[in-house]
Formats: sequence, C-alpha cells, structure tokens
Amino acid sequence: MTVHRNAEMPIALPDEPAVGLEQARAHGLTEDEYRAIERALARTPTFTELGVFSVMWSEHCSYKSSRRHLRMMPNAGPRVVGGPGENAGALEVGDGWVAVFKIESHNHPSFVEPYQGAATGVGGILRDIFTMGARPIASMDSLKFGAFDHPRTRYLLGGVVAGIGGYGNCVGVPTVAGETMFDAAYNGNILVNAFCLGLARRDELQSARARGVGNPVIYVGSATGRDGIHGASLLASAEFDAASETKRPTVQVGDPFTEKLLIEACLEAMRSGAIVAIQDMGAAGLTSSSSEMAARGQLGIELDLDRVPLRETGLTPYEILLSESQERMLLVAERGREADLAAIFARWDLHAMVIGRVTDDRRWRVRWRGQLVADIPVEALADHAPIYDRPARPPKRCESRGASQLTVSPAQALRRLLDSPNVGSKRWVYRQYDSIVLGNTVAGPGGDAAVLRIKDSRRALALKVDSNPRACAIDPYVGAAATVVEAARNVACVGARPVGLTNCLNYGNPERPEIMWQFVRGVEGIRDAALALETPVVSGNVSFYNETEGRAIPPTPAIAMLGVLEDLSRRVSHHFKRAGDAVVALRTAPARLAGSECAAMFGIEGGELAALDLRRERALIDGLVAAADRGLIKSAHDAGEGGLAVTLAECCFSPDGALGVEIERMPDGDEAEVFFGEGASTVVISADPDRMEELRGLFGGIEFIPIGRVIDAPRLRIANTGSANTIDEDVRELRQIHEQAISRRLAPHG
Amino acid sequence: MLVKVFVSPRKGILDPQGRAVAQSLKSLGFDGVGQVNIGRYIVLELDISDAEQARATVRRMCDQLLTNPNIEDYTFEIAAARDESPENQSR
Amino acid sequence: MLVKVFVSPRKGILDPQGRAVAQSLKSLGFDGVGQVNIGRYIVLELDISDAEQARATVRRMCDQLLTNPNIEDYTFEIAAARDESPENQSR
Amino acid sequence: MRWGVVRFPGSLDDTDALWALGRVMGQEARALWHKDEDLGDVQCVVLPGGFSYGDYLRCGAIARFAPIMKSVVRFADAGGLVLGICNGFQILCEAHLLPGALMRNRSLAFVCERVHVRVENAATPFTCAARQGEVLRLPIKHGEGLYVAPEQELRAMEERGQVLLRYTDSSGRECDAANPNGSMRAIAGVANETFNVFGLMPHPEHAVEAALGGEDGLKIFRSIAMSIEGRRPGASTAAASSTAA
Ligand SMILES: Nc1ncnc2c1ncn2[C@@H]1O[C@H](COP(=O)(O)OP(=O)(O)O)[C@@H](O)[C@H]1O
Ligand SMILES: [Mg+2]
Repeated sequence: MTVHRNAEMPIALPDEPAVGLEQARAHGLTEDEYRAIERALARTPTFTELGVFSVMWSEHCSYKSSRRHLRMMPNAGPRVVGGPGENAGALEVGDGWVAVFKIESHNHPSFVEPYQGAATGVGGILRDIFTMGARPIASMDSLKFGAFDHPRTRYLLGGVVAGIGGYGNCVGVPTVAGETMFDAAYNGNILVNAFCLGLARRDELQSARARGVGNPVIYVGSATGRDGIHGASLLASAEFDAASETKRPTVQVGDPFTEKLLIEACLEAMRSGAIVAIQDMGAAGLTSSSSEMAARGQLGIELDLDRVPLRETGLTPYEILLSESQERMLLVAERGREADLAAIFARWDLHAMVIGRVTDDRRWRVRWRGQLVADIPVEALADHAPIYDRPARPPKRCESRGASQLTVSPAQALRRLLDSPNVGSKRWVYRQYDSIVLGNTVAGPGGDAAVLRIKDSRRALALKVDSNPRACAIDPYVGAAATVVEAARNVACVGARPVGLTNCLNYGNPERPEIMWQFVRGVEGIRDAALALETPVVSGNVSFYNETEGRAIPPTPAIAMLGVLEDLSRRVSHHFKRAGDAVVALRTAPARLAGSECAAMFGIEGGELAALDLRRERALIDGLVAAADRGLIKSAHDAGEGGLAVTLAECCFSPDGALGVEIERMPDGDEAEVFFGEGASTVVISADPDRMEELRGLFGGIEFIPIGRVIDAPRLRIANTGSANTIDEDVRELRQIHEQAISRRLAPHG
Repeated sequence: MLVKVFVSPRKGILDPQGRAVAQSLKSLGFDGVGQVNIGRYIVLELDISDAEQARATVRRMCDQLLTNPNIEDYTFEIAAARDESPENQSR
Repeated sequence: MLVKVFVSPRKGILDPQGRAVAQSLKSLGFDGVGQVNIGRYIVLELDISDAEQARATVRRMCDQLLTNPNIEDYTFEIAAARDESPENQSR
Repeated sequence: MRWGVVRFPGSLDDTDALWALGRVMGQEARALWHKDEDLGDVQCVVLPGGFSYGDYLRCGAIARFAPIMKSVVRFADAGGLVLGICNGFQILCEAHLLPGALMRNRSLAFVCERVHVRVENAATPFTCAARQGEVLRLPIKHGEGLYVAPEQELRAMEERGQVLLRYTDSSGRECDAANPNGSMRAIAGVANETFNVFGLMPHPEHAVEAALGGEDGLKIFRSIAMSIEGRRPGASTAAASSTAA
C-alpha cells in the first residue's frame, strides 16, 4: 500500500460529472450541507467524495432530524452494559449472559420488492447483532400492510412473509413472535420492521472501535456488486413516489447461506482474539463501516479499492464505496494475526481480504488504481453530519365529537371482530417461520409473548413487539407510551419482568412541522413510559419519509420488549387451565372505543383515548410478575385488539378446546366500550378461587374485578347485568372463525 | 400451442444459486466453467390460435405472474418460433 | 461457449408448482391455459472449444449435479445449436 | 453408544441433534466436519436438518458431494446405521441411499408445526422402541417435504415395509387434511431395502423434552440405541419409554 504524501490531492476521474451545487442537490444535499462539505475539505469535493458525503449525511445514516430528540430516551440502568456509540446496547440477564437486541425498518425496499426487501431486512439486523459478538437466538417481525381488499396487499403480504421466512429459516434463527396489522393507512407505504436478539457471555462483547495504527483492515463475505447504490440510504431519506419504482436495478438480493457462514466464522474469529473491531457493511456499506470504526477510535483509515472483491467488472470507486451488497463484514485485526483469521474464514469457505490499514491522522483516505480518490477528515463523515432542530407544530384538530353508538348486537360484533385479520389468528403468517430451531423456544408465536429458555440456567427470556398506530394517530404521546406499556404487559403476562426495550420509529416527512410534532411527542411518550417501567432503551432505529404522494402513515413507533423470567417453571400461558377457576379482569382504567378495531370496523368516530396512568400501569405489571412468581395465576392474557370480549374468547382456545367460561358480570361502563373497547390496560387472569384474597393483595391501586369462572363446556357465556344483550356462543365455532380470519381471505379464488 | 418461457436473474443482480452451482461444478472437477446462472423454465399449454394474440397474452402472463420484473428477465418461444420482439432482451 | 440447460419435471411426476401457477393464471382471468410445468433454466459459460467434447461434458454435469434423474428430464443447447442426441428427450 | 452428527455448511439443527443425544439422552455424540473423510468409531451417523449449501439448486444436491459423504456411503454399504432428518433425508435421497425424492410442499409454502405420524413398521432399528401403529407427535419445518417416487417403486417399498412413518391425524387416521405437504401416500419417513438407512421429514431431535413440546422423538433415538446395544427389535417398549431422560 502506497504511503500518504501530504501534498497529494484526490483526483477527479475521467468521465466523472463535474461537482457543484447542482450535483450536490441531485444527491439530496441542501446548499448549506454542500457548503459545509466544502468547508470540511477546504476545497471542492470530488464526485466520489460527494457521493460518500451524500450517504453519510443522509437521514438514514446520520439521524440528522432525530438525533437531538433521541437523546431524551433513558439508556442507563443496573443491567446496561456496552455503551452508546456501539451498534446496539446490551443488558445483563443473569448467569453471566448479556442480551443484545435491536429492531430496524426495511419499509421502502419491501414495498418495491417484498420478498427480497423483507429478506435483506432480516439479514441486516442479524449482522447488527452478531457484529457485537452475540450469537443471534431469536427474531421478531412487526408488519403493517394496507387494507386487505387493496389490490396490492395480498401480493405484498405473501412476498414479505415468504421473504422473512426464506431468510430466517435458512440462516437458522427462529422467528418467535411479531405482529401483523392491516389498515388502509398503509396502502401506499407498508412497514416491515425486523428485530433480532443475541446472547453473549459478558466478556465476549465485541467492539466496533478501531485500535492500533498499522493494523490491517479486512473485508470478508460476498463480493461487491452494484446492489442498492443509494438504496437504503436515499430510499429511506426521501419521500416515496412512482419514480422510486425506477430504482429497480438496485434491488438487493439476500444470500442467507453466506450469512450463516459469516455468523459461524465471525463468532469463531472473535473468540480467537485476533479481531480488534468489527462492523457490518450495511447502509453506505464500505464507507460507513470503515469511517465509523475509525471515528470511534479517533484514528484514520486508508483503503485500497483495488483489493476489494468485486462481483462485476467496471465498478467505479463511487460504486464500490456506496454499494450496499449484502452479507459483507469489515474488521480491524491485530497486526500479524492475518494468517490465523484467513485460516478460520477459509474453514468456512469465506475469503478474507486485507483492503486497508489503520492510520494515525484521523483521515479517511481511499485509493484506486494507485490514485487517491477520496481524502476526508473522519469526523466530518461520521460525527459532523448536520443536526437539525426541525420545527414541530401540532396539526389543527377537528373537534372530536362524542363517540357514536355500536349498532349491532355484542354477539354479532364479537363474530365480526374474530373474523378481522387484525384480531384473528396470525397462524397463516407464523407457520411459515421456523420458530423452534436452536432448541430454546418454550413458547413460540401464538401467546402474549414468546418464551426462550437459557440452556443450563433456570432463567428464561420473554419477547414481544407491539405498536398501536390508531392510538398514536389520535394522540402521538399517549399512543407511544401505551405501546411501551402494552409490550411490557405482554411480557409480564407470561410471568417475566420487563427489563429493556428497543424501538423502531416509523413516521412521515420530518420536514413537515406536524409530522415532526408527532415524532417528538412519540419520543416523549416512550421516554416517560420507559422511565416509569425502568426499562432502558438499549437501541433503536428511525424511519422517516413514510409517505406516498404526500400522504403520511399514522405515527407508528414499534416497541420490542425483553423480559427476564427468573424461574422458567413459573411461566404462565394465556388459555384457561381448569374448570372452576375464578376469572378476574385486571384494569388500570375503563377501556374506550376510540382507536379500537371495533371503531374501525363499524365506523364509530371520535371519542377520547382511555386515560393512561403510568403508576397504575407499573402496578399492574409488578402484580402480574409477583403473582406468577408465587404461582398464584393459572392463566393470563392481555386484552389487545378487539377488547375484553375477544380476549375472553381467546382464553377458551385451549389445546383440547374442552373448556369455556361463564361471565356473570362484566366491569361497569358503556356496554360497547366494556366489551370491545381498547387502550386502557386490561388483563384476564384465571386462578384458584381459594387464593383470591392473596391475589387481590398483589394488585393494589388497580381494579381487581372477579367476573366469572371457567366451565368444563366449550361455551362462551357473557351475561351482562342490566342488559338483555348476552353472548352465548360455541367456543369451537368462534375458534374456527378466529383461525381462518386471514387464511380464508387468501384462499385461491377466495 | 406450446409456450416455453425462459426466466433468468437480471444481469448485475446477485445470483447465489448460480454461484453455489459454479463452485460445486468446479469442486467436482469440471474445468473451464465460467459464470453460471439459474433461472426457471416454464412450459405451458395455451389454447390460442392467433400467434400475435398468443404472444401478447404470454407477455402479460410473464409481467403479471410468471416472472419478477424487479430481478428477472425473460424470453419465450411459442411452438417453435422464437419471439424476437424488443422487450424480450435475450442474454 | 454458452450452454443452456432446460430442466423439467419428469412426465407423471407431480409438479405442485406448475399446478399452482396454472391455478393462479386461471384466477387472473387467463383463458385457454392447459397444463403448466415449472422447471429450471440453467445458463453456463463453458470454456471448451470442441463441440462434441462440450456436449459430453454437459451431459455429465446434468447427470451428476444439475438434474435429478428420478424426477427430472433435461435438454440442452450449446451456443445456438440444439442438441438432438437420443438421451435428451425433447418435449 | 457413539453417535456422529455431520456438520455441512448450512446445517442448522446439528447443534440441536447433539444436544438431544448428548445432553438429554446422555450418550456420546460428536460433530463430524463435512470436509473430513474419517467417521471415527461412530455407530450411527446422523445427517441433520438445515439448508446445506443454502439448498440452492435442489435440497441436498450439493451436500451429497461433500468429502464426508463418500465415507457415509461406505459406512451405509457396510450395514452402518444412518439417520437423515429433514435436510438429511433430502441428502440421502440425492445420494441414492434412499429411494424417491422430496419436492416443494403442495402449499408452496414453508410449514412449521407439530404433526402426527403413525409408525408403519416397528420391526426396524429406527422404530423398535415404538409400538406398531403407535402415533407420534413431532414437529416439521420444511418447504420441500413432498415425498415422491414412481408408483411401482412405492408399491414395492410398501410391500417390503420400507415406509416407516406416515402422516395421520392424532387418532392415527389417514386423511388429506393431516398430510402437511402433499406427500404421496402421506409418507413421512422411509428406510432403504436393508433397513440400515432411514430418512424422515419430522424432527425427532426437537421432541425430546417435555418443556419444549413433547418427548416422542426419543422413541426414534432409543430405537437406534436399543438395536446397537443388541436388543431384540420390539423389546419391551414400555420399559424403554418409562426410562424418560
Ligand atoms: N408477523 C408475525 N410474526 C410472528 N408472530 C406473529 C406475527 N404477527 C402476530 N404474531 C403472533 O400472533 C400472536 C398475536 O399477536 P398480537 O395480535 O400482536 O398479540 P397482541 O394481541 O398481544 O398484540 C402473538 O403471539 C404474536 O407473536
Ligand atoms: Mg399487538
């Protein structure tokens, strides 16, 4: 590798476009940003350098609109290890294990090409996790599609689900939970958020901070092609319109087989102690991984592009640096250990190539065919991206009228709701996912939260991802806080203590004040709920510009919660266990129809969200964990989409389907709201009648309402005092409806 | 008539299958193997007598269902006559 | 040379993919669609100048790796010249 | 007894098989690397589930040529016991150690769920710890598990008793709804003519602990252990299953 001479200047290559403000604008940079680049370089950038800045300073890579707000989120706590700056945070979960987890969006790529977009989304988040030295042990997916009858929905649903399965199944990481929602608000902009959890021994955590001047920079994984040039970075940083359809040639194709080899080889290489720092080549591939590792180490890096493995001929430096080809890792090795590493990677049929060195002058320097093509201060790329404090203003709201009335009988409404794709079983989705590989899945998809045992430990982990765009659309603050609380409650329903979360913030165009306001309020809601529940935010991802032809999606923060179950034998599941058990509704506040599936289905407008009292929410979660720990509850199920009546039905869907429930008195309140309202936290538990008082004592400050008992006939009986409308249905019939809500809509000619 | 559709990964798009097969052929001792691409070979019976109309129909089938325009190119033959119309770029 | 291999499910062996595609074509309103079979279309660069030798090599590749004789038939073309030798039964 | 679990690039359930055999059953189980040719002194070779070589081209088509497969074929020809699970089953078919082939599921979709299979022949080294006609509950997770073979071959296999497992409902009745992938004759697992090679799509290694969805998978592994340890096929099943790990 040639030595750097201070005199040397990066050269413009023949047949490269001239660089100027116009070219900068074409790259999505503003005039101020372009001037800042000129200042940082004290000269005009070369075309290659301009491309590099345009991706590093894109919203996707730089978080320039969100960064100052994300700082609000609590990221400290007794369990937190591995600090900010690294790719993802980590939490102690006991027995010397740390959990590393993160969720990330792949919305636009999945809308353009559902199978590959979703598949590469899974691949990307897996790399974020094993790059930390953790072995990926579980995935989740949060999916938002348009209305089921929208012409593209079936195609997108089929492609996305097949893509998530196609990649996750082939790479051998179980997909254990998720969520799926259909709403016309996503007709033109679906959401595909992928989550991964990894486990590592505390001392195995791997850094992404370059060290050691002269240490080699090594490239490993798939060869570089023209995939996704300006893909993730630009697609996710500019509004989506018909023009994006022409970005087709940049579609990235996932190769899960190579990813599997990378996981095994990289984990083995890390254990060899020869790796100083490692980072996946995600968005802005080679550029971001190399400059960010250098920036963290306050060092420089020099790259020689002639040594980069290429898939096609004729790639320019610009293309090599910006390519987003999948399944590639960049690492800094201990000098002199190159051969050891090469041997480990060769064992896995992977080729490790030295493509550069760590330098001491804090510059990011790139050579191609012996010439210098980029020479940029590392900080300018990685740290000094512009940070915006964009104006935020609440939209003018049309006066919300009091909620109109539900016109059908509770029994009819219940059947209609169970048949809704948002309420019905998601089995059609998750049976396409391997949820058991690795042999830790105690409870996979289908319950409130997934439960994973930790081998050779009494402890287990619980996982769930949730979002609530309808509530967020009404009140972005309450909606976001309620989402954190729902995810935590789902985790607590299996008996686990929520210990930390990651978030994926899906919003519209931040350059519009009312969108920015939604975003800020959302972050504040997450902050307050996370503080109240003492669940630090260990990682996250922001996806802006989720708009089509000027129409933004509703604010959709997706929250993935991790819980720790101290004793696996204390695990609780959601269906009733024994006839004669008492059934209790635990409630923090009366439910409301506003923002509910029922309201959406029957066109009930207006109304207010249920009040959210974070102290009560905390009390409910603490009570559930304590009750499970003392073995006081036989079953617990969170009232999600569809409300209390739907939840009671789901509690009857036990494996043998022999049990039912007899409800003598529902909680007080307007019938429709009590039966089908949502928003407020309601959990249905069943327990031994003799332990009622003991139980009640654990739920101080929240409503503890005995509503009936489990019966040994498969019937759902709800007699609502003071109302003629009662429900008396055959559980097997209801289950049938619930089971087929999605599949029947996808049946050929259906 | 009998329609034969030849679908292959678009040029420049990663083809993991092709790469794996090329690898494997080499390790089986087949020398001189260069790039390998793996696509789909679709044969369908189509009861349309007019050739021009048939061609148009097949193109619609390919664009709507048989191929993924994001990552695949295709050509097709009807009976024995190869379709040479411009939008079916042959590789 | 450029070798094109056409692999199809053997007659009599069920072809779930083909059946599903025929189904969807019909439900998309394409009339006159009869049987549909889905196979593999393999294109490979082979650096062998002698045509006869190349044909023999391709046959070995197909029998060993590229196809599963239990369930698949194949034909192939080298450059433009279609191979008509007996063991490559054309459909 | 001594087990060897082959690790191909892209094998996924290899660690789960090793866990089931070594940690749950307390047997001697070691991993075998695909690039080695030496099987050591193992008494049963397990080809695990997964996506060897990405399952690119055809499932198992490339793995079949891994160096270790030469030794596996020799081992099988000499009467050694070989068990192929899911992808392992596909590899055994591609390697012609088992008849037939596995194609794309009827639904064209990957399926992960627990199914029921009926033991069709309990007089083999792979099933002797189960009762004839016993129904086992095992998980499947595959996209290409539709078993096919020429009709006359199928008939011959049935006569020889090579079909060891068939998909049924929980009561052991055959019905189309209980066939998760459209396999011909609802075949879930087959043996070779000499009954020392067995392939099945369900995953016994994922059904060895009550806490993780049942222990029926132990029946398969125990059968192999029993036959290796020289116990008569069909010997007291009750005893076998009562000594649960
Ligand atoms: N896309 C998906 N992938 C995996 N599991 C899913 C998916 N969508 C839903 N599920 C599972 O279906 C069940 C119901 O999901 P959901 O309706 O979100 O629960 P809740 O009512 O608690 O919000 C959960 O067990 C969830 O893990
Ligand atoms: Mg939910």
